[in-house]
Amino acid sequence: MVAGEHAPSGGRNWIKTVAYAGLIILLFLLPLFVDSVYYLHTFIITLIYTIAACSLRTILISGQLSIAHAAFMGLGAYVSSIFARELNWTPWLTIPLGGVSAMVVGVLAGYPLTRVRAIYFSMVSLFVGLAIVALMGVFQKYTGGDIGLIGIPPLPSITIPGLPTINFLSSKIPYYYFFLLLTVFCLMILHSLENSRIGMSWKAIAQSYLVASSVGINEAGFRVLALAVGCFFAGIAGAGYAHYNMVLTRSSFGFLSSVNLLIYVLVGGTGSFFGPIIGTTVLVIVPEIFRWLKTFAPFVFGGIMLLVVFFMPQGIAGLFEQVKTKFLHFQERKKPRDVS
Amino acid sequence: MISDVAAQTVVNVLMLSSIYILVALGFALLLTVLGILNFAHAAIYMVGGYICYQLAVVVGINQWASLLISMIAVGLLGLFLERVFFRPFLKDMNRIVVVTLALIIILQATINVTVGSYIRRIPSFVPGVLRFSGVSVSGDRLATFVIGGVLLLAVILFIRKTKTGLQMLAISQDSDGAALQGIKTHRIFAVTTAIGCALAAVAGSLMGAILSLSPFMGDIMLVKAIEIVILAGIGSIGGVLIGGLILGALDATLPLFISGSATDLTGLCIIIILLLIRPQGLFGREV
Amino acid sequence: MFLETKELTKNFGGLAAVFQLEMSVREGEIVGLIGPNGAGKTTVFNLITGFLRPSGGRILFDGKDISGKKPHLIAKMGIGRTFQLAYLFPEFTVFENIVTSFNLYPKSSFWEALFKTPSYRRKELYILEQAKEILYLVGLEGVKNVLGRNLPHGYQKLLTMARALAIKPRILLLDEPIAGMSLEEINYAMSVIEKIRSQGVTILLVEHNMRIMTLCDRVIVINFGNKIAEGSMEEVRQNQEVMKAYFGREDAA
Amino acid sequence: MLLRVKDLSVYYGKAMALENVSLEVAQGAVVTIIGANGAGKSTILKVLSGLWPSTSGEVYFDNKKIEGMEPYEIVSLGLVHIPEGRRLFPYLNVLENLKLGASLRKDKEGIKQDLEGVFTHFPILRDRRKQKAGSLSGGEQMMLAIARGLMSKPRLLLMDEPTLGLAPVMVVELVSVIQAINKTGVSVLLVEQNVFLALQVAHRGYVLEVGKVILEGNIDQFRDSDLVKRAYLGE
Repeated sequence: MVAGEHAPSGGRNWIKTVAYAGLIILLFLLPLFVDSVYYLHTFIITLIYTIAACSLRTILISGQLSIAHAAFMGLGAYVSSIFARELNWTPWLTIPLGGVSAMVVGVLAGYPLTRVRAIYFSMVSLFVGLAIVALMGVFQKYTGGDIGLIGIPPLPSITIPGLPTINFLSSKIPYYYFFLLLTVFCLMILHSLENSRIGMSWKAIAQSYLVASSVGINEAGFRVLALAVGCFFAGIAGAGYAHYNMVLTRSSFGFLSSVNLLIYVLVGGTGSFFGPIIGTTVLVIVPEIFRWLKTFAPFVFGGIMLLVVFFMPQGIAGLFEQVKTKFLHFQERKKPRDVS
Repeated sequence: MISDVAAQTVVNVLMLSSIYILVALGFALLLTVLGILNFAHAAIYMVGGYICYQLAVVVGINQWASLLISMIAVGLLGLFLERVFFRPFLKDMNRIVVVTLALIIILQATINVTVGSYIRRIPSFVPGVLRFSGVSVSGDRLATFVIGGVLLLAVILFIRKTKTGLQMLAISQDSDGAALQGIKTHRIFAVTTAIGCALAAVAGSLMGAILSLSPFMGDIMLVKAIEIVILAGIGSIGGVLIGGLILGALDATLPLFISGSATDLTGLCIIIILLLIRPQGLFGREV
Repeated sequence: MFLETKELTKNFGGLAAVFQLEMSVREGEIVGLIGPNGAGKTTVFNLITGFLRPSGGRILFDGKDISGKKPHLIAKMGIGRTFQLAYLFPEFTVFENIVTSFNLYPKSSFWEALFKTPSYRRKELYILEQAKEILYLVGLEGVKNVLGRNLPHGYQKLLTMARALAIKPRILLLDEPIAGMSLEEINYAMSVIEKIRSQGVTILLVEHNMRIMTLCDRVIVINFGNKIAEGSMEEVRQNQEVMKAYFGREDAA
Repeated sequence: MLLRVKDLSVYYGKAMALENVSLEVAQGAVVTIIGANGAGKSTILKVLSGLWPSTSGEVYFDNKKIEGMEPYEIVSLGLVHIPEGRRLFPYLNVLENLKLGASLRKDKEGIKQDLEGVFTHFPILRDRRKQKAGSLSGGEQMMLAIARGLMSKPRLLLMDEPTLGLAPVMVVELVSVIQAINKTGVSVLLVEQNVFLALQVAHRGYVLEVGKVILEGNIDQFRDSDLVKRAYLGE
């Protein structure tokens, strides 16, 4: 038992591990059942936004409701694209580079941002996001400005001796696997951090920064760290998106996109790690299902949001938690409490 | 010619500032009195513009009457929104954020479905160009400034001189303390929302005559409203006027000197630097 | 001197909450800081622990000037504190509240925490042991899995003390540690404070309830941010100035 | 009985703030509730004035059941609460603060008269009437808070720790202010930590400890009570 892993007993952890493994295997087998390019595209987008939303959650649990997150995605996307396009660097290198540059900007913006808290933080973060997008417009020469950036190289094909070459242009399936692996990797890191001493310090600051600093937690330091981690993965998600979509426009990283990410997190529920995953999945896939409604489709999106707000105060994941608590309490009463 | 450009710039600054302030004032009132961040405020501004358009162009009544009806209708819409969507979530920031964002999507979709997403224009309120001793300015722009100025004066007088206005200020300073004085807080919340929405509707209608209407015109205006409130400092109603003027001046004059997206960046940098020096804004109370 | 303030002054918009305060605490003592409501006691605490920056004067701890340092750095130097209201992490359990407060010793790096290395796990296990000891010391083992916000008031107060112990303080500043407790709870809390002192922790406390003064080696009385008396409880009780400050008249009630 | 509280309990989540508190205030009486910080004194007043919901129990004011009412309805009955820390409107001036005290009243003439009355009572407020409430001294703020409460035409005035942050001289002054208010027929329920003030002005008292009433009776009994001495003055 280490910090952040207090409650669950060994047995339940085992069930959890099996459940996650099963889910991941299912996701790996998915392309066997789905061959529609359109569906695969939807899944890929869901994966990309899942990374972004989960990394936003990392910032959120430290008590910082950021409205700039899409801008950091964009930062990663543009840096990666420009290096790959202008200098012919391989995307395998430029994608992490995109993450790092988003992180650097996040840290630079982060120090002044620690001067403000709560609602003030949210509003100032909004300006930071807007300034980043405006910056993309200023460097029109490299970013393509409002016309957009085209000709971004796709992921290069991979040759492993003894296996057929994986060509990312052949179909959506290689991309699907790439993003699935990337998502699993990023989420494992974010999950590990959240359930460590660092994650506990983040949550402690969010609950009471006064108490936190009285026990020696460096409020500013941990808040910047949360921004660094969150922005890094936003940059990675954005960079991945750039080499998948191969076209970028800066408007897709503006205020509304940041707000969208926030909606994913809030609708999913802020109480659990799975909130943003559930929120992103529901809010990307369900509206896609109702695409045939054409101009009426946004009502589905808005409708889900209102439904959640009125009937699920803790978000969709909160609903699961409620059911789970009921179920677990029922079990606990049956068996004597273990003293650990 | 120089004086012509100068005069037009002045009118542009005043016109843009009036519109900004009309929207930002309502946004600020909701923030300080109800304590909510109403992201849907600029969508309400857009709806106000479309109601005026429908009445003036499709139904074909006098556009001044359309403006008035739009103002009243959106005020009533505000009463409805406050009662159904804001009041249950006043103390819960996460949920109010989701509700108001959902309202943006729903209001935009509603306009898209009923009117369509093509760009519309409301006919001029004061057609043509007015000439004052060799200087010519657009009638609509001047009218916007006059209407904006009159409305703002009215609202400020209302807040400073009436009992309801005083109660609004009291709630914005201490809402529990206000309840203990026997102030009917929910009634004040409703009045505040109605006033805020009505002001936004006027701004939307005027904007429809000067530029054009689109279901997404609120997106930029929302950002402007937040910028002004931050610049002014949360809790300062008077600061909104100054903040609006500053932003209006930046937006109307920067393009004369700097081109393209650099104007946005310059404006944003000015605001960010200002906030780093004074996190509570120009006239805000302690953070 | 272990902890010392020199001409410590704090102004709030022209009003002096603390004015040229000179006070000191020796290592190993329990010192009571008393005074009427609004005398500036909590302000003194906030100045010492870095939650407020002094407008003038200096604070020395173990010979080092700590005035104006950030709270977390002051905590790191070994100055622990509790708050007047039972501030805690409401969404953490009692045990998590204490475990989270172990930030300084032992320290884990970012990468250790990310990869949950064996050394990280060892340190965490050590922390769990330490946290359990504190839990027993203050007697909260019965409620260790209760969420902070669901805890009764008396327990919350004990928890804030437990949490402050997690930084392994050399001096502990307790802000009204027994306020709002029942007589039994007060007796219990006082025994806990005794135990903490017996472990070699110096204690400076603020309290309205005079019962706690039996614990103190010495009391310092302040009013309007200035020291008006100092000495044993008996001496202070005889002091006319103190009686006037407290009861607004010359004779005690 | 003007105010009757029966078996009032309040829980915040699972944490108990008040348990089965019963108390009464007779017409024209000054009653005090004393207790340490966190004993639940303020919670009682917040429930009475409608700011906090109670978990169980009944509250009758003038034989009307008042719990569940909105704060303004309770004020309109004449139950007026001067909260802890005064809660003035710091950016409004003295006159505006006083006018807000009369929020529910429609009798313009009566308001004018009461304003005059308040100014005669507290001449300093007349001198400062255009000054922002936030810029007043502690004592002046206290007077303004009481005066604002009086503008609501109270029948029962709830006062929460009026001595907080007051100089000793002001505390003595407060005694005469409360007595003067009481003479005009207004009942007072005073919550205090300052035993001196409580013993000076009250007729009847309750001692609250950790959410429970542990002692009640006439104030003379309190003066001799070991429990009170022990709890507040030390052995």
